[in-house]
Amino acid sequence: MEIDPLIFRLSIFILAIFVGYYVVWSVTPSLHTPLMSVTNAISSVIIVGAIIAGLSGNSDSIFDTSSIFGFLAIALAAINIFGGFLVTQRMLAMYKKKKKDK
Amino acid sequence: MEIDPLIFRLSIFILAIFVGYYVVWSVTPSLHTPLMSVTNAISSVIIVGAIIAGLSGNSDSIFDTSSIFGFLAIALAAINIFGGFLVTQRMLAMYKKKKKDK
Amino acid sequence: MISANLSAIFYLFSGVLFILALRGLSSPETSRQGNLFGILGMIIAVTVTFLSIGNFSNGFVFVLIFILAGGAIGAFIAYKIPMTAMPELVAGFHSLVGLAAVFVAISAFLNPEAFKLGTPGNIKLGSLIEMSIGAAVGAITFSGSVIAFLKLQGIMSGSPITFKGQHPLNAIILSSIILLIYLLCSTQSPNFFWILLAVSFLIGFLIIIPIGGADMPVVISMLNSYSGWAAAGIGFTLENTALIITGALVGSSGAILSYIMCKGMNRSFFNVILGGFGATEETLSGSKNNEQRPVKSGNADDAAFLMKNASSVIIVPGYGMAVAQAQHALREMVDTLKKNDIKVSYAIHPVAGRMPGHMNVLLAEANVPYDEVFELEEINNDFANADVAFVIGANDVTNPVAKTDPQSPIYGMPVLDVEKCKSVLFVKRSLSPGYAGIDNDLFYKENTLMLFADAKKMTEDITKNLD
Amino acid sequence: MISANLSAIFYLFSGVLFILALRGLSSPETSRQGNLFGILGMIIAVTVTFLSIGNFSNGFVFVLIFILAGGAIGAFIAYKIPMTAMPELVAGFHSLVGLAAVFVAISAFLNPEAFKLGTPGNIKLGSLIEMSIGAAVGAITFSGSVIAFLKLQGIMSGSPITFKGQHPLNAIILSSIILLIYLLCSTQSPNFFWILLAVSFLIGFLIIIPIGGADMPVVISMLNSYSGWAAAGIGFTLENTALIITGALVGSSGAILSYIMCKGMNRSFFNVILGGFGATEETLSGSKNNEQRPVKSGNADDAAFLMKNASSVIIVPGYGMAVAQAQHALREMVDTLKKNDIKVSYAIHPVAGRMPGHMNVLLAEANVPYDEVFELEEINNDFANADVAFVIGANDVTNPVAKTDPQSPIYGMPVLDVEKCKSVLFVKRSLSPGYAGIDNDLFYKENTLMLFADAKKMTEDITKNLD
Ligand SMILES: NC(=O)c1ccc[n+]([C@@H]2O[C@H](COP(=O)([O-])OP(=O)(O)OC[C@H]3O[C@@H](n4cnc5c(N)ncnc54)[C@H](OP(=O)(O)O)[C@@H]3O)[C@@H](O)[C@H]2O)c1
Ligand SMILES: NC(=O)c1ccc[n+]([C@@H]2O[C@H](COP(=O)([O-])OP(=O)(O)OC[C@H]3O[C@@H](n4cnc5c(N)ncnc54)[C@H](OP(=O)(O)O)[C@@H]3O)[C@@H](O)[C@H]2O)c1
Repeated sequence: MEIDPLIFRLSIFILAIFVGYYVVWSVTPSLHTPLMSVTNAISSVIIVGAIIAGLSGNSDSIFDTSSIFGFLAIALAAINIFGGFLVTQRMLAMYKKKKKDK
Repeated sequence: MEIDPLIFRLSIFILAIFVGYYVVWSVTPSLHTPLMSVTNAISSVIIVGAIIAGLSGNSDSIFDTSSIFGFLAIALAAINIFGGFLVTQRMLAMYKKKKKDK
Repeated sequence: MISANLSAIFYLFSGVLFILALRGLSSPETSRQGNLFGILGMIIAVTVTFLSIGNFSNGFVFVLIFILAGGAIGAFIAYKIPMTAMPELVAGFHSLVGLAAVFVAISAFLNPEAFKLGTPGNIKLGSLIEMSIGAAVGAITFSGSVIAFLKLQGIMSGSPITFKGQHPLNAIILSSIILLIYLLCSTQSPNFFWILLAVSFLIGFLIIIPIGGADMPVVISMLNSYSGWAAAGIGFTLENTALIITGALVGSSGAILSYIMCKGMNRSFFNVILGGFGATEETLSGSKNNEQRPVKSGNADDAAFLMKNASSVIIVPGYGMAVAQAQHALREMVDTLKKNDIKVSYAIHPVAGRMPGHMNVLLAEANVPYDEVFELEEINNDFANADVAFVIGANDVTNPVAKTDPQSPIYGMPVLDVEKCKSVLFVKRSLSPGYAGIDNDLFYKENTLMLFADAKKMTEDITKNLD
Repeated sequence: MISANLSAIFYLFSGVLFILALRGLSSPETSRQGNLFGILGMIIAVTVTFLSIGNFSNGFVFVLIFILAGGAIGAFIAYKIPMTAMPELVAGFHSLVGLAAVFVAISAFLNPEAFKLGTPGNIKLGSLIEMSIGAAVGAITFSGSVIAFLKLQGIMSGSPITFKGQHPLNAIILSSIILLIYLLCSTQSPNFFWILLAVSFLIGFLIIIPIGGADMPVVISMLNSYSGWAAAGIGFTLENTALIITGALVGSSGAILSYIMCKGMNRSFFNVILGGFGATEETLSGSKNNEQRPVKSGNADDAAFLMKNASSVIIVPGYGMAVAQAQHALREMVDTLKKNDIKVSYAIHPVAGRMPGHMNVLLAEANVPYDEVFELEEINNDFANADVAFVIGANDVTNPVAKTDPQSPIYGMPVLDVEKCKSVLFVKRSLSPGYAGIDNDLFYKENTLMLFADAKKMTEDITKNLD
């Protein structure tokens, strides 16, 4: 009579969709471009899968087919993570309020 | 290496708090009174626990101490459920738009 | 009997329906559908519980009987209660949720096998912690709500009951609760469980008595929030997703409403909870200097004359309208004004009345269409262009001192700029102050006319004079 | 090596940090902190993954090398990319996420033991389904984003590529994907897996080529949404909460942005996706009757004169400003105007430019403070009181035909009421239409002065003439 973890994950997924819905609608329109780049960056958390894949080879053959795909995925995800967060930061740094002393 | 279901429940709880935060802020101020009564009603979903408690006695002694508390809890929760939803409905039915033909 | 997986899915579904129920309240159009979602969610949760127990013994009949008995009482109350009594009703209902949570926790403690939590004297540690937190919070919710209910009903005096050493005492009791939970978990002894409950009931009582009757709405919201967290605690014990989700929703809702109220009154939450506001202030500044200054007062005829010659009127209802139950009379007056081609709208301050949305419900009850009713931000600029502000039973929410005097307790609270209208009519029974207990300079202004009378009576008289 | 429970908690925490990252974007003040939350969440997720594998073999070094190599490339791109190239950048990055998802799925398929999903040829059914959906969606995201990138970069022609039987062909391919997933799950044969991937790449390509280059922003958002769902799919396979939460967040974000864009253009999502808009319309109505009617055109001197005598100017930037990279020149012009005590504000239409928030980023880049920049609803009433509307490289977003002509493709789209200003200046190179390919009546109005030139050059000239 244990509950299948899949059902918990489904619950988490559904609630996260609600959170996503509300959190994105609350983003101010002037930051929609940074929103696109930051979602890009966070969706690269798929790198956790890539790391598992990369380290899946045994110690003799680090580079079997499956781990090579893993390493490639790591590199691709890393481009996105660094690129996405940094370009977002660069953009956000530009949004300034009027200086008071003017 | 199985994950404890408690952690899943914790995840669900935390995400539900986010959802609650956003969903309540999106309630229009003119409906804050119905909000209070409807949250009252739904929090009485604790009746599911009361039902388990009420039916916990064995078939010989339906009314042992623990099931009596269960039955009392059922009645209390039921007052709330019916009372809460119906009074909310009564209130909401009063919110009307201006008639077009005026 | 259905599988644990299937019932988990249905509980999730009912949790989602509860989310949709609250979501529906984002506008009056969708709100009725939202309420139906809530009802559906509840039906699903209850049905699934039956099916997953699967034991349709005699007990089942009794469950139905108790549901129907409770339901009948609830339905009866729901249909009889006047709209002006909503604050009391909500407080009363909260006390029931709290008590139900306590009873469920007791039952689970006595008979843990039924809940699959272990055996008596040997309950799983995690479950025991969750259960005792749920029971303690439930007990606090119960006794606190009962006091709130009694104060709002006027059965108990609304003035704060304070005594020396109150705050240290509360602090000691609160820490003893933590100690008791610890002892309970390490010994599993029922005695500690009962003491825990008793102490929790006591602290609920002690926390609320020092708070003035008029602050009860904030208290009610806070207790609403507590009842949510209690439900979530029991939800963890019962491993029930619907309860966990609902608990989180209700918990946030109560917390946010308290926050909105405190913000609308420009007071901190702690200021409210630490109590003693209602009485002291009132005696302090109530009789400052309102005797000396001259006021212009008028009668229904004067008011009717002023309004007849206006082209636009803004109505500002407040707590006094609720007390006098003047909403229907007001609506009739407005109908007459409209027949004379006068533009009328309603301005509602976020904390007008005594609970959030109070005025809106009363106006809705009197069939005022909600698109004639505006929030403070929507309408505040229109006062400058309106001819008459008709302030009926409101006081604090119009007090300009909030804008000008940093010493005032309501300084910084947003207020309705009624003084910008060409003339201001104030319907109230005397010059006595409102909830915040401070004098209102507007009463003595050049363009103000005071209409001293009960709000309902005065409105009816004006309507007669309008014809 | 840490326990599954502990890592689950950390993954949850990193999911929550991602939520807070998006939440930060609700205002510019909190946005930078939000981005830090996002970075922190990512660091936690990666670290926890290392710790939970716990196998610090040689492979670990290679992981670091690949992360640093990818990171260096990413950082390089992030610092070099001009702000005007944001749409391309986002498209390019999406393609990488899609491809990474495909690679992870391939790796999991080849070596399911490493992911605890079973053995090759005997993968758990649930995991196989999740995995193949993740792989298919990832592949579609990849090839679709590549086409979008090529179209935006101008490497591939932006005009829609259509051929007969396109829609039926796509429908057949899409159903074959479902069939392939079914076959894969029932036979576990690698062949079906590879065919599935190939077909998914193909359909991503086929879906995007008929869509015009200018519609790419909607496509990018849609693909963003896809990449989120792909991540969630892989998250289910890997039983990873962080991935599931993130997938849901990104999925909703992309869907909502596409919705906002479609709504801002007053077109249905299907109208965009079924393609063929860009070209046909343009040729259809582009040369309707703009030759015959007289226009008043002026030079930088005239414009400077008009603005010098104005007391308030509203700037309306559009796509042309981005093309000409005129934002810095514009900012200098505004500085000069301000020195002459002229009130200046910026009005941004929700779909000005070519991606959501496009204009805001460019203005921010040029150091325009964001509290001088207003959304359509905030500023649209102010045009009536302003002296000059300075429309720079915008066209469709000012077109009054959206308010008047139900036949027009943009009918119903909200537009900026620039024509209510005393005078309107249009900076553009010709009378040719904008994105929607329809003529703009404002060009021929009495109070309009056309300034035919490149936006940057014209702005610089005006600044010179203002001194
Ligand atoms: N809405 C909420 O959520 C909430 C919650 C907690 C606290 N509060 C507080 O409640 C106050 C609400 O302001 P408010 O302007 O609505 O009310 P108020 O400032 O409390 O004033 C109400 C006025 O109504 C008059 N009144 C009472 N009974 C009347 C009757 N039968 N006929 C005519 N007049 C009558 C009273 O004057 P007379 O005695 O002279 O007739 C009194 O001055 C604020 O201070 C707010 O902070 C609100
Ligand atoms: N923002 C979004 O998310 C988004 C997404 C998809 C589609 N869209 C669509 O994009 C359009 C945006 O409207 P918009 O008013 O910003 O742009 P627009 O209507 O496309 O007009 C841009 C104008 O800029 C002029 N221009 C181009 N290069 C120039 C240069 N170097 N110097 C001066 N002027 C130049 C062009 O006229 P000349 O050729 O005569 O110079 C053109 O008429 C809307 O139709 C919207 O639906 C927006």
